[in-house]
Amino acid sequence: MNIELVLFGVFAVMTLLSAGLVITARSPINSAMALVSTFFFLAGIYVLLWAHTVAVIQVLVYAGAIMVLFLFVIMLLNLGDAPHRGKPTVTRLLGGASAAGLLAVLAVTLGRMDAQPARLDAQGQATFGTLAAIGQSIFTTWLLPFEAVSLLLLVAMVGAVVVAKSRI
Amino acid sequence: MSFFDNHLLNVVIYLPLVFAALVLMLPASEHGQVRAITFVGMLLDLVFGVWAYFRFEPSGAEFQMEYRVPWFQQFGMSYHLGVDGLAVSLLLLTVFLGPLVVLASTTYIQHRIKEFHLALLVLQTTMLGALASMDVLLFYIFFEAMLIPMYLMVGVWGAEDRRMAAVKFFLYTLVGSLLMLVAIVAVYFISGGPGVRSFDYGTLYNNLLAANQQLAACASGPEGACASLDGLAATLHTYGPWMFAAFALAFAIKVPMWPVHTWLPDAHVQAPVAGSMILAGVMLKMGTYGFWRFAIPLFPVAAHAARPFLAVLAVIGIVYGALMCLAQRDIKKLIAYSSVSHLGYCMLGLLAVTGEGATGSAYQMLNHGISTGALFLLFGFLYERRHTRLMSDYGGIAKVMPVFTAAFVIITFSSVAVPGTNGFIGEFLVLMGTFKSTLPLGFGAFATLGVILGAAYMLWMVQKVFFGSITHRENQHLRDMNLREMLTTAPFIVLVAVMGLMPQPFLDRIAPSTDRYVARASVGAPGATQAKDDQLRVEVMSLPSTAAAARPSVPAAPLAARE
Amino acid sequence: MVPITYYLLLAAALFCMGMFGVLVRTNALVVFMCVELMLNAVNLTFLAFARMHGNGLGHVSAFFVIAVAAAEAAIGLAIVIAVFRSRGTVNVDDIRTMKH
Amino acid sequence: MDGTLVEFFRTAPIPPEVLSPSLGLIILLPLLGAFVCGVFGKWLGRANVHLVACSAIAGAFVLSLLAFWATSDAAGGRVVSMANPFGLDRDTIRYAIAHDYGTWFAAGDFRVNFGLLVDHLSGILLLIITGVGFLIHLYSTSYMEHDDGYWRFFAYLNLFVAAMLTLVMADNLVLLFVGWEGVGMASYLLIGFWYTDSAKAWAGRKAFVTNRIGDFAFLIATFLLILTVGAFNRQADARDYNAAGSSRARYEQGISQKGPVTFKGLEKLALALPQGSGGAVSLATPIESGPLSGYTFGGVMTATMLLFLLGAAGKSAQLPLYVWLPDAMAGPTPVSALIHAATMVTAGVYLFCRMSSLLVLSPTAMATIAIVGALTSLLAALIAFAQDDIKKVLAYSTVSQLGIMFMGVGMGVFWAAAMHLMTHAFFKACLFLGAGSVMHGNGDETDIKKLGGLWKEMKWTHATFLISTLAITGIFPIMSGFFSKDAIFHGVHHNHLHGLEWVSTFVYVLGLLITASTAFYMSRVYLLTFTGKRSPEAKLAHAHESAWHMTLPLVILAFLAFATFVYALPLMPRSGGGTQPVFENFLSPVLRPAEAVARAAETVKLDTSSPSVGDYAFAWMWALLGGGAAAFAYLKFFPSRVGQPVPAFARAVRRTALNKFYVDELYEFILIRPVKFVAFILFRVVDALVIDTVLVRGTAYVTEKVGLGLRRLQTGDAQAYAAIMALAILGGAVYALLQVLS
Repeated sequence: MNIELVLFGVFAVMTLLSAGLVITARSPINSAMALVSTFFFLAGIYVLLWAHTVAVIQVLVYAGAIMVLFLFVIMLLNLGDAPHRGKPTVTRLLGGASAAGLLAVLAVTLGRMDAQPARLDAQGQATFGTLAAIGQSIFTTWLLPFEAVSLLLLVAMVGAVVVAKSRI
Repeated sequence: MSFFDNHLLNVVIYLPLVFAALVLMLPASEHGQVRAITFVGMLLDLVFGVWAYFRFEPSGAEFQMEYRVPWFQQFGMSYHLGVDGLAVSLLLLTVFLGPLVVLASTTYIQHRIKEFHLALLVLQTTMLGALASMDVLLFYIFFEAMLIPMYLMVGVWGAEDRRMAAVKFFLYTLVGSLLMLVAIVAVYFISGGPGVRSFDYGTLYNNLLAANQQLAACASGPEGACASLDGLAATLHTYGPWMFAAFALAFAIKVPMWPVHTWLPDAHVQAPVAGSMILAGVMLKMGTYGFWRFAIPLFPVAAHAARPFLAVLAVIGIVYGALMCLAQRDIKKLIAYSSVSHLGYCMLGLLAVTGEGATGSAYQMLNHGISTGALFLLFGFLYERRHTRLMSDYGGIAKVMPVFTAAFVIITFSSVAVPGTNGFIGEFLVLMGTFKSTLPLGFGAFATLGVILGAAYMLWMVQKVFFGSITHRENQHLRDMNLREMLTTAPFIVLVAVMGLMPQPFLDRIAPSTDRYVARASVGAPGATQAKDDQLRVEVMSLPSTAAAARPSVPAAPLAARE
Repeated sequence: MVPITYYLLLAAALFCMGMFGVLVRTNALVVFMCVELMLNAVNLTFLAFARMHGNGLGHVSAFFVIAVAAAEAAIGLAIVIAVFRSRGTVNVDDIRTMKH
Repeated sequence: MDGTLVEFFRTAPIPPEVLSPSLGLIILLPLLGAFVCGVFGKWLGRANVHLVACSAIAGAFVLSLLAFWATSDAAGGRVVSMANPFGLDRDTIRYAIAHDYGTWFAAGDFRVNFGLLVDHLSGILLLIITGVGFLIHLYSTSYMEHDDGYWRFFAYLNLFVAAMLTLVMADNLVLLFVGWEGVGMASYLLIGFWYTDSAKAWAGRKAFVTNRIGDFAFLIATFLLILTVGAFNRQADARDYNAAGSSRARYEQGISQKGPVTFKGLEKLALALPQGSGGAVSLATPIESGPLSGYTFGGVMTATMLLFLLGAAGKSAQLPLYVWLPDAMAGPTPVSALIHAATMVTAGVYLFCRMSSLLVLSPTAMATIAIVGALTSLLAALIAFAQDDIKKVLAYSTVSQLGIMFMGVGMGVFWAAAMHLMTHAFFKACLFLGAGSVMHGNGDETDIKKLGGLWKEMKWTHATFLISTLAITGIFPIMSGFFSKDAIFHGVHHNHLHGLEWVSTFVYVLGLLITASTAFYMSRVYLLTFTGKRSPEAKLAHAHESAWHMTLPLVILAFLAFATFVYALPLMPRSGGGTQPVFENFLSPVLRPAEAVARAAETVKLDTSSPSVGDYAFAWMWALLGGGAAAFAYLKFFPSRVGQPVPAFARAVRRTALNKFYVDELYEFILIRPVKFVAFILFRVVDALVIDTVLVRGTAYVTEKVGLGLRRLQTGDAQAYAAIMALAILGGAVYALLQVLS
């Protein structure tokens, strides 16, 4: 019964709660807000996984950039509360059921599996998950994918402009 | 000269493509230039092709003028060219037809001239590539690429309902070749473990050889002897027949064998003169060539099992095609069906696994390319003048077009295999090979019926078109061949005579390939005398040692097992 | 030490919830958010495994996932705007032009 | 005869070893002529074309003469001879020269060489072909003077001569087949020479296709022979090779050098097969391995010979394939004379003489040949009774005479058959050319009813025609035809096939009938054409005699038709004592192996007696009978009954005969129509309907329909698709889980 486990428990529960809120909230605004909190708690979880850098990026990019974008859009379209929860069509029920089923299956599977974190030596503990380490691999081994992603973002930007604007 | 030592085949193959690029740069309105450039390109290609033909050393290695560089090593693929006797002969035929095809279409093609010549040049490259490629996947790529320009040629420059014909041709041939692709991948995977497996013809064949021999041994053994096989032999025992079937179907459609021949008449009838010439001259040979190079040597046991069946189809093709001709009113259809009959001879000679039969079959491939190509060419001239394909619209042409008639009759004699023309050598050898083979005598006898029917329908057509008195006023003032047309026809006639009177130089180049083909095919025949492995194995140049095939990284153990 | 299994279970739950949302919600924007949820679940598994094997590759992947998610969100939202312009709604039930 | 003269004739002007390498020229000259006339003829002009064509043939004739001379060269008592490539060293071929121009084509263990061989048999034919050929060329220069297709004509004619020479000089079956088909091709071109008349063109096609049926059999027979040789090599032992005067090593060496189907090699095979050798292989031995396994050598040989018979029947217009020859008369008359009387149609007889040693192995085949020949001959003669077209009558008489030659071949009197071939070439060519001259002088009138009384106006034609008629009928005994025909009948009568003795009598009786009827219809033609008074329906009031180009050949041929009877006289000493006819003695180098085989195999009992005066008288009587009947009918009977009604049965008989007993119609009905019908049905039903429509288009149709059906699933609801995906994922996960669990 150590502190790490406690923290994990807290973060996990909060994450799930706010995630649940995301998918249940009637108005998009609430969903968005819930999503933000989900991201924050997830960041916490990341930290528990020694992924400090990713946690930071998570907060900056997701909670910062992406969610803001969402909110902008919601306000732009000023959507009020959803008029009605989608009527339960066959496909909806099916989809929901299968999602639940998948959860069950995954739970069973993962339950059978006992995976422990790797024991890292001093040097590994010093570097694991640090910005230096990630940067190292990104800018050496994964340079090409990195550039590709930058290109992707550029394209996405242009695409977004083209799609969203009625006339350029 | 070291450049040509390595790259002669590359030059032959890609020269047309280079000229295609030149044509592409020309303005589409410059018809004369487009034609001239294309013609020069084809002519240059002819020069290099002839050079390659003479460089080929009959007594030398099986595959010569090889060129091989790594290409997609992860998949054990390499860019590998090389020609054996048969391939180089067909290559010669292809480059020979090239310039003549261009000459033949100078007045025939009147719209989209630039695109037409582009298609011609690209088509030339793909055909040559398919003949020279020693890597199965490379062969497949060229084999498929061939369809596209031909599809356009039929579909754009064809006769009245060209679209139907083009689509039919395309889908028909595609069905088979896609199955073949599956088989290629399958044989690639069974042929060896990760890293050593390869698409190279030599490697594939050598990997399968031992298994095939075991299989043949047990096939001749007592009932159920093959149950005890293991490893590759067992796999081949189970799946070999299916792979062979896939290959065979693809090539049988291309040949075309009865009953998958019905795309041919439509395609031929609708295609422009150039299309018909290339289709008959080279493309159909891809089918027989495929049987010769891939289908039968790779799966000799399955091939031997299927041999009687295929031979029956071939004989049916011979007689049936000839009978079809007797029922035609449309001249191009008649010539197309005569192709079915002639290719039947090729297949029969191939399936009668004897030296005579195989040689005759190879020679018949060349003959058919020349005589039928020439028939389509000549009829093209007639079609330009009268724009009808019905025999009943002609008659008594000989009066107004004596030279044309003379040429046509000579080619006709070559096509009905009168001794002294090239046709006779091929047909005679094929028939004798069939008689000598282990096939029942009936096959030879029935095939020989084609000799009678051939004369019957060809002369019937000649009679209808050229003899008698002129029945239509339009035919009164047809002009005889002009110089260009004569120059286009002359090479064919010369070749008919030369190949008929002095076949030996051509046969010499084919002979070594036939010996090897027979040896490899008779691996599947239990009773037959087996050649030694060093005669069977395919010796090809290996890749430069620097290029080590990268092995796909495989996980050492499942994650769950790790701690 | 928290067993990695827990993290994976959490990720699974998150993923399935996201999936559920995608499948049942009608509001295109909410659907998008659920997609983001799923992406995060994936990220979580990446990091969990990275921790389990003790190599940084998972972090890199997560990094890329985030980048791609950003792009995806940008385009997706742009599309939503465009759709809203043309149809005046973001209700997926009313958008059924993807047929025949 | 005084020695120096004998010496002169015995020493060839050009010694064999010098001549033999240039044998090819004999073929090349006419070929060259054909090329020049065919390609440049238009620009050369008439006179030059005549010059080229005739000189080509003349050159060939001179060369043939030299070659012929060289074959009989016996300078200083040393007979010309060459080593037999298939025999042992001491075994030589005498009275023959040969030259091998090397491989034509080779594949597997099969090869064919350009091998030319001239012995006494082919020598004679060389002389006939080039000699008669030259005369006919000369004749044609005048006959075709008004035709603008002259250059084509002479090109074809030269081409034909070249092909025929190839046929005769070939030393192996395949090369012979080249000539065999080549002459067929040339005759196709020449029959259809006046192609604007489509009936004539059809006749050409009919000839070619009918010949092709024969060639079909010929090819199969060739292949069977190749297989037999192979089987023989596998099974034979030393004694067999011994019997053939050879050894395995030599024989296989010969085959590897010259190919399996050279006549010399086949001769050795024939010599080895009879039981007498006591070796491992005889006619009764079954073949062990190979495609023929199970059949006996004798059986295969019979089958082969019967197939060759079919082939020969196609070329030499015998039953059942004779129908093309009468139609072939559509060609210009010189063509009929050269191709369809003198040379090409006798190819079948030549073939069997060439392969006599194989033929005598199979009495069954021989009997068949003899009977076929006899029946053909009789049928043709009967048809000839009623024909009014002079060329048709001559055509049928040709068929009939060929039948007589086949009788001779079939009964083993090869020398007589060959001799009749020669004499027939002379008198029949003379008759045809005479007929041509008649037509030329009477505005192309061919109906003998509309001629008559020409003996005053066309003296030369009449005289030569008369001589040839006498020669063919034998009404006047001291004529070549009489002797050669009688030699055949004598042999037919006295030779006996083992187990088939009845055949000789049967054929002999038929032969006598044929003699009589020949005499009848030939006299009829002669009487109606030349004697009596000119018919009122004649196209021209007065016929004119032809130019010297045409009469000179007639005279020469007529002289030969008369003079060659000398060859049939028994002047030469027979090796076994007694005398034998000159021609038999002359051909003995060629035919000796056949006699040896016949003796060893005891298949044919060859008789060596020469006909007595009594036999001659008997034969003459039959000829007189026929001739007399004709004379009575056409000089006394019919002229006296002009204008009186003819009895119905007579008209019926006549009509039937006139329509050739409806044989053509029969073939049309049982052969051609069905084939065309089947072709049509196959095309419409199998090809167009079953394969193309049902299978091919059917597939396309089904595919399209299925696609249309599946479209229903595309609701356009993205979430539905997603739900399906989710389900699939679930399914996959569950499956994986179960896999792990189990």
